[in-house]
Parts: sequence; structure tokens; C-alpha cells
Amino acid sequence: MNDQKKLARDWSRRQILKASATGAVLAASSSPMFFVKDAWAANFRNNPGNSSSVTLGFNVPQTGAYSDEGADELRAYKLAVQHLNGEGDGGMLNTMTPKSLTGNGILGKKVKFVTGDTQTKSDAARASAKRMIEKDGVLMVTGGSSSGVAIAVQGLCQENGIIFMAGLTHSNDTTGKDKKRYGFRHFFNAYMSGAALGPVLEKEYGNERKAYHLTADYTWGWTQEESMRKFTEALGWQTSKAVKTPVGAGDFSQYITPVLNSGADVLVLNHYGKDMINSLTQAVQFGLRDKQVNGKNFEIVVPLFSRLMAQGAGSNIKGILGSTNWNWSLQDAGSQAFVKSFGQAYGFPPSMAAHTCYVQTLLYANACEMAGTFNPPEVIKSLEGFSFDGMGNGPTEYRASDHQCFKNVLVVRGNMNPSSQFDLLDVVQEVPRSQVEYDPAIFGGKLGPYTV
Amino acid sequence: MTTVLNVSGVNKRFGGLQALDNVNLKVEEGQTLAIIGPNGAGKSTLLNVCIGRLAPDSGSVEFHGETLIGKQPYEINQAGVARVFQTPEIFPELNLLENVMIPALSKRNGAFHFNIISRMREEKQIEADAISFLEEFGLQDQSDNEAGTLSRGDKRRLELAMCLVQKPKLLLLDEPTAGMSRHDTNTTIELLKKIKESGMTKVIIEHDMQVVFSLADKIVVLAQGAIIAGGTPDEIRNDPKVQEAYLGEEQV
Amino acid sequence: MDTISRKGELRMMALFAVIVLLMPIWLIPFGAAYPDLLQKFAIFGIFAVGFNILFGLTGYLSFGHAVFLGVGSYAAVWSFKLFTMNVIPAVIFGVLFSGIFAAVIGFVSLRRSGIYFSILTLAFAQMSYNLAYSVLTPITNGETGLQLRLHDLRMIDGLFIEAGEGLPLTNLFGIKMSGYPGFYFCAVLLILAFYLALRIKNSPFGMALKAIKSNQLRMGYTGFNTRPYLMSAFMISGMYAGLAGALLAVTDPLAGAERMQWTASGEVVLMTILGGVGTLFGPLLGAGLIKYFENIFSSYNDALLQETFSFLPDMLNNLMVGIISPFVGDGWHLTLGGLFMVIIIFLPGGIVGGITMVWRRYMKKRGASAEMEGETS
Amino acid sequence: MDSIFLQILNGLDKGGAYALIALGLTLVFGTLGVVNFAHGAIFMLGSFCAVTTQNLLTYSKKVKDESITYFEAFKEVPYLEIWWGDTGSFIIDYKVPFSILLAIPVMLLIGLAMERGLIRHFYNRPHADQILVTFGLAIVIQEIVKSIYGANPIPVPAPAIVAGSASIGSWIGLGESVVYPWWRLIYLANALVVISAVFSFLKFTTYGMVVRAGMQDRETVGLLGIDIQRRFTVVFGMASVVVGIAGVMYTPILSPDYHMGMDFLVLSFVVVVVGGMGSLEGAVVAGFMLGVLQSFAAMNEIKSIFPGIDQIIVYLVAVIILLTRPRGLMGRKGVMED
Repeated sequence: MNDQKKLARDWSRRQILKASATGAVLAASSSPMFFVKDAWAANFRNNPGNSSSVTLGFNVPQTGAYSDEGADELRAYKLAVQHLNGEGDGGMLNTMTPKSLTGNGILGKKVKFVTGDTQTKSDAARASAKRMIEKDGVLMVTGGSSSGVAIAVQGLCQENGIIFMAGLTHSNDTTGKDKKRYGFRHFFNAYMSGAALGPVLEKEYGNERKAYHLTADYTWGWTQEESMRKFTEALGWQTSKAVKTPVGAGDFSQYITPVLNSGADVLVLNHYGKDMINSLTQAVQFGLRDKQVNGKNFEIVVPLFSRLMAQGAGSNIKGILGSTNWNWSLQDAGSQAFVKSFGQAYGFPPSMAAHTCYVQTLLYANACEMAGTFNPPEVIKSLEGFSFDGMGNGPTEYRASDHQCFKNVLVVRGNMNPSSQFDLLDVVQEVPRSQVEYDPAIFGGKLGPYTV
Repeated sequence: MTTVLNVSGVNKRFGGLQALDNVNLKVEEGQTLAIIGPNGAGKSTLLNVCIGRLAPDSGSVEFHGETLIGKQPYEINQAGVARVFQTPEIFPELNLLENVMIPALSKRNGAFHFNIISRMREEKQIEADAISFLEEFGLQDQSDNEAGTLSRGDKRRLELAMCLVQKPKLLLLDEPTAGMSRHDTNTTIELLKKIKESGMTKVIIEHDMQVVFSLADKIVVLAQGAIIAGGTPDEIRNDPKVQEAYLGEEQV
Repeated sequence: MDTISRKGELRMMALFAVIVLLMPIWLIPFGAAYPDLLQKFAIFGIFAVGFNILFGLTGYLSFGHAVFLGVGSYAAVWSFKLFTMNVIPAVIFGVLFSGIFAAVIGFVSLRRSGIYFSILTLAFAQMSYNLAYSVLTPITNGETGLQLRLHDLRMIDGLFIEAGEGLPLTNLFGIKMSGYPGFYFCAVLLILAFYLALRIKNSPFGMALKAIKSNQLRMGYTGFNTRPYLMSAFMISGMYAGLAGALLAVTDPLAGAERMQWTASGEVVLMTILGGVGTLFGPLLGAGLIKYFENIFSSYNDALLQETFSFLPDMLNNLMVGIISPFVGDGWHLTLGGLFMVIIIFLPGGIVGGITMVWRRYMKKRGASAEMEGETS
Repeated sequence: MDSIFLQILNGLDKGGAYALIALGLTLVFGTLGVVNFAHGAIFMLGSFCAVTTQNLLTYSKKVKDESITYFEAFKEVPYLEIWWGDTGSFIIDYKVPFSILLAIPVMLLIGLAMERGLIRHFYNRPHADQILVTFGLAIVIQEIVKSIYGANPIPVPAPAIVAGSASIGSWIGLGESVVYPWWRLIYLANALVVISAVFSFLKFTTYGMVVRAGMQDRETVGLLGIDIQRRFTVVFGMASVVVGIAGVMYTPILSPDYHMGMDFLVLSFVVVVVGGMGSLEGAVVAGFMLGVLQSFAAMNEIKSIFPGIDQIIVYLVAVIILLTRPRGLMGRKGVMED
């Protein structure tokens, strides 16, 4: 009983003021702006003011099909927070250039974090992000392992004036037609995958090929297919058929059997995650890789690869071409520093999802230091057009016009003779940035205003 | 006297079995007709034809000059036919008062009435009606209890109250004392006698001869789907054909 | 009679309104007093109350009710896109379209009962979901979900207001519908919806539904045409879901196909059962609990747990964190499933049913002891 | 012609999986009258028997991995290979067939435990309660599996000798180009064997006959002084074994993950309803029929006429069947027909 009373006293004054203010809204509905903006705070949402710490929101899938990716992202975030606070070996803080970070938190404030579960569903992800913004007072939201979720959360963050640093999202739309002033993506996209893969495909498989596409029937799949067709057709390839498959179909055999006699000699699997593991495994079982068509070896291409998926597909991945944002086997100093601290902490190397999330957190913190404030418009301005190096992908630029990072893209191949259980992808080529760059106008979309 | 129910020339076959063979029946107003017959004689089939649950292959079933064939149970009820089942069909999760108020609502409002604004509590007339019927059947003390907790005899009485609150023009009873103890059977007979005195037209299907002979004005005997005899209880008692087909063994 | 008097009804509604409207205060100690979660409480409360009109009163277990939630959301967002950012037309469209959908699906599904009805509704829900996700993308925008865009038509708004630089916000004649005002809008609708449900439950119509659940055969032979009753209940319940869906779009203008997935339908079943089927408050309580779990439990991580138990000595602290952590954070589904089983096994009436049972026993005991006292004195 | 042949084969194959799952579901429903929503989870557990076998067989010694220099990483070398060399590798290669040996007793135990511990108390509760409690159980089972094995699919390949595909076309004169994976042929054969085994058990053994009689009329059989209850418990165990084997054999086709049960559950219910609740023959026939239909609906020629048909075909069939023939294709008249 006493405890309850104490509790009641603890949340008494300020909260009751706040609550009665909410009551007042009903009456004083003529001044609607009163509540939407934090009336008692300063000039921007969740301003930490004189508080000694700042909070970041890590919104990752913890349940559902992508929860392993989510778990890896969360590991990377925790590492990033440690490094920002000057704990551990510092990771990429040692290799990043130019760098304003000092290992003393952000702007002298200790970094704290909250986590949430996106369930890989737009609704749940937005609810979770709103909790972070409204309840936990986060300054920045980051994470995600699906384009639909990223776009949904990015829109929410724009409305709320909170910066969103996208995690793993590969659809062109995230920084294309759905781009937002408050949203930033370090990860590459479907267009860049296509642009990077094109020349390699030409070199490996020639330019007289007939491609058969199996495409996950949703936004990401379509942009992936569109990009792949654009670049392969430019090489002179024909597209014999493009078939949409339901997401989560499990057994894809009924979509694979028509490939056998279609006359196509390349199968492009625009699938991701579980779908890609299943469709690739089944395609191999149907003997596609042992086949000869039109006098050429039948080939399979998986435009978007990740190591976690490669693990799921097992030996079926061997020799298959694809693209990836980053791989732990890269030999540059930034990658090595990150792999080292991640490996020491967890006993295995990070995935590309972990990498992009780690980098995004550091980039945000760095931008705050550069701006000298947490005020989002200022932070955004310092991120826009920011060029940096030493983060694993070589020289990189956050393009101001669409908030997409431009950097080298890795074309990889499933390793034929893995030297360790993690050594699943072989880097075939680091496609230079210039080759994958494009005019932001081709996707349309508008970034929107700096202040909301 | 007007004819309430007129069944004429009804035939019904199930595969190779002639379940009903040219059955003709007339029930006059105020009369209690009992249908008896050995197991498998077609009593239930006949009843199901009467209430429209089964369509006969030929023949007609008319209620106050209106055909019942092809009608839904609710339409037949709305026309004025109430039915008591072999095992009492009541609303076990509702209390007794509600059990009786529901049929009263049906009588007043018809087959469908989208009434979500008025309150059950304020249906005073219906409630009073229901209470008076509960009292009549000696169930008023239990009116707040769930009907599912009643004894079988009480359930039967409740079901009768539910039928009678609708003031039907015809009451069909399917073996009303089946599975009852002697005591419950006797009270049920008393009850049915009382109902009979009020001038209710009834059709009873029954095994129990005591019930039949103490209630019926007219008895029809079915055997192998056909009516082999019909008449007053006394006539039936003395009909040799009936004795042979049905009562024979018991008499010996 | 099991229903309450007019005066009792009034008292109950007043109490209910106070509890709902004061949620921003009394939920503070639970860490749940922030607008988004409060909105979710109200919205899913409406959804569950509406579902209970079907499942609780008629006993028909629909396993595809989330379809109407999705339809309501899509209709509302389209209203924002085509006509105006004012929420009133959006809510009306949401309810209207879900009503039409419910009429079509109900007309077919209600030709069967029992488990067949469940499977039929499930089949319809899965079809709608699959189509919304793929072929119907021009209407639903597929996986990304239907969103507002700058160049949307907004015919009515276009007449009065100059389009701004950013996306317009949903509003009720100028009051923005995000944050607390959004919650109060939902809360008022919840109170109205709850009142309507109360009246339905206590009306002759509601009584007929209960009787259908109890004994459908007898209902037929009592002169009731059960089909239109079931149809009406199904449509009302679908429109409640549509209202909830529209409100989801009102507080957050986005509609996604996953709202229609069968697991989403399963969720409202869980809510209703958890709280207590057929009771008035049960579904609300269940909705609140599940949304609370989803938002608060899932956010617990080891660090937070360490902090929570920091008053304990280190060893005990680690032990407590070790015991609890599998059930929170990414394990909150496990908690949900376990809790749900416990409820079904031991408390078929749900939480409210359980409380009522305990209360009745207590009253009986007290009544009995009072009698005893009466005798002795 | 070739593609139609392949699609039929493919549909039969898929249908084999549906039929096995639906068979187990029907056994449980027919004997115990219980609608088991945890059935998909049992299928998933079957698959994870194969995963567990793989883990046991490849139980490894950790050796420092020299190829990774940044941090302490370990290579895993299975003890079996260390001890027995090639023989060990051979055993590991045959893990899927071996795992059936593990799956049969384990699934039987799981089935018995489930029936004794939970399902038994729900015989007399309404179907809705049964659905809900087993639904809760399914969530719990899959979350436990997830916390042990993670959320990503775990590959469990078939033995190397049958990893490729059979040039089935040359057997029947359709040409070399018509090929079909070996393992899928094995799966189809396995499904047929298990189905025949179940039917023979029910038809030709006295035990099975009593069970069948009990399915028809439980009370009478009970009156004959037979402990039908006990037999039903055994049937539940048997149903679990059937679906467990279906799960084990499916792993090379579909890498198992914790959620696969839910994906199959809805589908298998549709199969049962289409076939007729409580009809074992119906479950088998409907399983194969829906498998073939699904295969055909995915053909490009058909999709170009009805876009999206491959996504809804199964549900569409279910709706049509339920409305025109509520007892299902082979359901008995009067059983669950309302």
C-alpha cells in the first residue's frame, strides 16, 4: 500500500500538469498546435536540453522471418553505442575520415538506446517507432530489414521531425519516389545492383542470353526485376518471361518447372530472405545448374545476396553471382576494425545488415558533432553531401538530392571452396561508384521541407 | 367446426422404402389427434412432412387452407404452428424468463425485427405475459435460473410454456413423455389435459398408451407408412387390425 | 433478468467514459500513457467490442475479421487522397465500405455454421490478403502500404486550402488528429461504440442473437428467421472493424495489407477470449492487454531488466533477468501464447469471467455467513 | 505436353505433403473429435527432428580457425569424421533417412504427451475452445523452437546420391530434357507408402477396425467394454508420427524454420474441409487434388487469363466446395454438415 502511495507521489506533479493539459485540448480545440509540438520544450522535438544523455531508437525485427537479421543489427547497434561512448576498442572510430567524433558520447552527452520490434510489419514498426518518439523521447530512429517497413517508418519520422537512418532496405523507392528529407540510406539499392551486375554478367555469360525472372510479388521484387531487366536488356539479353510469385510461397517448384522447357538459359531470382533460400534450393534440385540450353551452361543469378541467406541456402549457393553491400572479408582498414571488434564481442563476423546499421549510427552521431547541435534541420544539412571514407566501402558520399549513399558496389559469387563456415561469399569485383551512379530525377519523388 | 390441418394423399419414398403411403388426415379445431404406431411406422416422417421439414413426393399439407409444403420452420411457426420436441429444445444458457420472453417477442414482432434501440427491460407487456405463463406452469420460483440446470420434466414444462405463450393455433407434440420418469409423465399428462381444456388444437405422436388414451379425441394408427385405422380411443381399442399390428402382443 | 436498468446503464457509461478519458493519467505508472499506445487501446477496443457482437453473442467464430479492418483503412486513406484530409468523411467511408464487404462475405459465409463458418471466413480473408498484396496493388500499393502523396487529388481540400510544402495532416476541422487529440477522437468514438454495443446486448435484437447461440433449432421453430439476424450481427461487427480500421488511418494515414492477414484476425480472437467472450468489458481488457504486451513487453531488453531489478543484489538480479528475459523482448510471443493457453484451460470465461466467478463466490459466502449471523443473533 | 506432365507430377508431389498432413489432422478429428490447430506445429517439430539429428551427427570438436585473423574463431569438425573418417562422413550424409529413426519415437512421445496432457481435457469442450487452446499451444511450440534454433531456415540437404534430378523423361519417352528431382520422387513414394500403411492398419488389423468403428459410433464401441479412450490416445500418437515423417522427409525440399507449421496449417485445414471432415479417403484425395490444381494455377498460360489465380486457387476451391457440397468431397452424410 505504501509503495503505491509512493508511486503515486512520484508521478504526481508534472504528469498531472501534463494530463490536465491534455484535457484542456478538448476544451481549447481552437489552438490545435499547442499539443502537437512540445509546448514546454524548446524548438525541436525531443530536444535533450540539459540532460546528460541522449537516446537513440533501434527498431529491428525481433519476431518473424527476419528476426535473425534483426538480432545481428541489434548487436551492431550495441557495439556502435559502446564505441560512441568511448568503451571497447573504438571500432571504426579509429578509421573514419573525416571525423568529428571523440568517443565522448555525442556532443558530450552519453548515448543510451531503446529497442523495439518491427515484426517486419509496417503497422507494428510504426507503432514501435511512435513509442520511441512519444514515450522514450528518442532523437533518431534506425533499423529495419524490409523496404516496406523502412518506407513506412521513414514517412512517420518525417511527420514527427525525427531523423530516420534506414537499415537494410534495397528497394529503389526508399530514396526514390518515397524519399524524405528526414530519411537517409547508407545501403545500396536495386538499381545499383543491376548497374553493378550488368557488366560482370556480360563478361561471365556473354551477351546472347535469354533470362527468365522469378520475382517476389511486392514492391521490392518489382523494382529489382525492373532494374535487372533494364541492365541485362541493355547488354543484348532477351527476357523470355518474368513471373511473379507469391511472397512466402515455401514451395516454388510449380514456378520452376516451366523454366525447364522455356528455352531460357539464365534464371534471375528476384527473391530475398526465406523465399530466396527456398527458390534457389529448389531450382538447384530441379537440375537447372546441370542443364545445357542453347549450347550454353544454364546459370542462376541472385541479384541481392547476404551472408545469412547464404548460410540458409547451404551448398546451393556455390558459384552463383549476386551483389552485396558489404562483406566481412574486405581487407580495408575500416572493415577489418569493425570485423575485429564485432568478432571479439560475439565470436562470429558481422553480416552486411549489421555493418550498414553500425555505420548509420556513427554517421548520425558524427553529423550531430559537425552541426554542433541535435536540431534536425542542422544535422540533416551536415549529412547532406557529406563525403567520408574508412567505413568499409571506400570513399562514400551521402548525395544531397536524394539522401542515398554512393559508393562502390560488391559483386560476389558463392564461394566454391569455403575456408571457414563464414567464408561463403567471394568478392568478384568492386564495381566503382561512377558505374552505379544515376540521375535522381529518374525515380521522381520529393524530399520535402527541413522543418515540420 | 373448421379444419385446422389437412393432410391429403401424401406419399414419401426413401430409396426403396415407402415411408408414407397415401396418408390422409384431418385435424379439427379444438381436437387432440394422436398418431400411434410401431417403431418405423413413419410417425416421425409424417410429423416432419407436417412441419415442412420434408417435402412429400406427392400430396398436400394445408394449414387453415394454406400450404405448408416448402416453407421454412420459422414461416410455419409464424403461421401459428408450435412444436414440442422429443428431447426438450430450450435455450439452456438463458434464464427461464428469457426463454419464455423470446417466443413472445417472435409472436409480436414477426420473423425478423431489427430492434437494437429498445431495451429488453422495458418490454413490460412481454415480461408480464412470460411471468404469467411461468406461473401457470409452476416455474415462477426458478425464473432467474439458467434453463440448462432444470430437470427433464421441468424442461418439458418450460418448452410447453414457450410454445403456449405464442398462443398457437396448432400444437405439435413429438413423444412429449419420452424418457421421463413415471412421476414426470403423470404431471405432464395433467398439464396437457389442462391445455386441452383451454381448447388448444393438438397433434401428439406418442408411444405411451396411457398418455394417448387419456388425452386423445381421435387416434390414427400408422403401420408401414399407411394409416390402418382411425377413430375415437374406444374404437381403436377394439379394432382388431390395430390389435394385430400394434397392440396385439401386449394384449396377449 | 441479466440486463441492467436504465439508471445502472447511465452510471456504468459515466464510469466508463471517465476511465477511458482519464487513461492518459492512470496509465502513467504502467508506462503506457503516450498517445500512440492510447490510440491503439481505443481503436483495438472498438475492434474487439465489435468482434464480440458477432462471436460473443451469436457464437459464430470468424477467423477472417481483420479483412474489415483492412478495408476500413484503405477506404479511409482513399478518402484522404481523393477528397479531403478531414477525418469525418474518412470514418464514414471506412464504415460504409466495410459494411458492404461484410454484406458480401457474410451472405456467403453465413450459409454455414460452426467450424465451416470459421474456415469460410478464413478463406475469404486469405484471398483478400493475397490479392491486396499482389494483383490489387494499384488500389492497395501492395507491401509498402497505401500512403498519402503530395500530388494526391484532394478535391475538396483543393477548393479551400493552398497545398503546403509537406504532406498534409489528417484533421477534424483544423484539429490535428495525431497525438493526444487523435486519442480523444478515438476515445469518444470508443465510448459511443461501447454504448451502442451495450444497447445491442440488452435489446430484443441482442436477446435473439444470444438465443441463436444457445439453440438455433429452437429459434427456427420459435418463428425467428435467423439468417437476417446473423447477417445484421455480422455486418454490425464488420462495420465496427471498419471503424477501427478507419481510425487507424485517421491517427496514422497508412494502410497495409498485413492488417488483413489471418494472424491479425487471430489477434482479435485472442483479445476477446483473453478478456472474456460475451462480456462487455472483456474484449476491451483483452485488447488493451495484448497491445500493451506488444508495445511494452517487446521493448524490454536485458539492459532494461538489469535496471529494473537493480535494487536486488547482483546474483539475484542476474537470476531474475535470466528467468524473465526469455519471456520479454523478442520472446513476448511466447508469453502471449502461454498466457492464452492458461486462460483457455483454467478460465474459459476469460479474465472478466474469472473475476465475476470469484466475486460471485465471495458474495455467496458473505451471504451465507450473513445468514448464519442472522440465525445466531 | 512436357510442362503439363511436369506440373502434374509436381502437383502430386505437393499433394503428397498436403495429404499426409491432412491425414493426421483427420485421424485426430475423426477419432477424438478434436480440431487441432497445433497440427502444423507438430509437422514443424517433425522437420526439426531432422535438424536435431543433423546437429547430433555433426556434433563437433571446436578447432581454432586459422583463416580468420581478426578474432578468435573456431572451425567445427564433427567427431564422427574424426573417429571414423569416411564412414563418419557417409553417416552424416544420410542424416535425413536416419532422422526418421529418431522421429518415430520422438513424435510418438510428443503426440502421447500432448493428448494426455492437454487435448484429453478438451474432448467435451466446444470446437471453438479446442481451436483456441491448440492455437495457443502452436504459438508456444514455435516460439520455443525459435529460441533454440533461431528464426532463419536451416538447410538439411538430402544424401548426395539423390541430390540431383532424375531424367524421368527418357524413362517414358518424353526426351532427355524432362527431369525431376530425385528427392521429390522419393517424397512422393514415401507419401504413398505411409498413406497405404495407415489405411492397411485401419482396415486389416483388429486394432484398426476397432478404431474405425469408434470413429463411426463411439458410444457403442465404448459399451462393448473396449477401452476406446486408450486406443484414441494411441491414434493421436500415430497421427503425430505420420505428420512427423511428412515433416522429416520434407526438409530437403523446404529448409525448416520455426514458422513453417503455421504456413501449412491453414492450407491443411482447407484440405480437410474440402475432403470432408472425418473422411480419411477425402483427406488424401483432396490433398492430391489441391496440389495438382495449385500447380496448374501457377502455369503462365492460366495466369495470363486469370491474373493472381495462383494466389487464391486453394481458397476459392474451398469456398465453392463448402457452398455446394458442405460435407466435402467424400464426407459422410450428416457428419458435421451444418
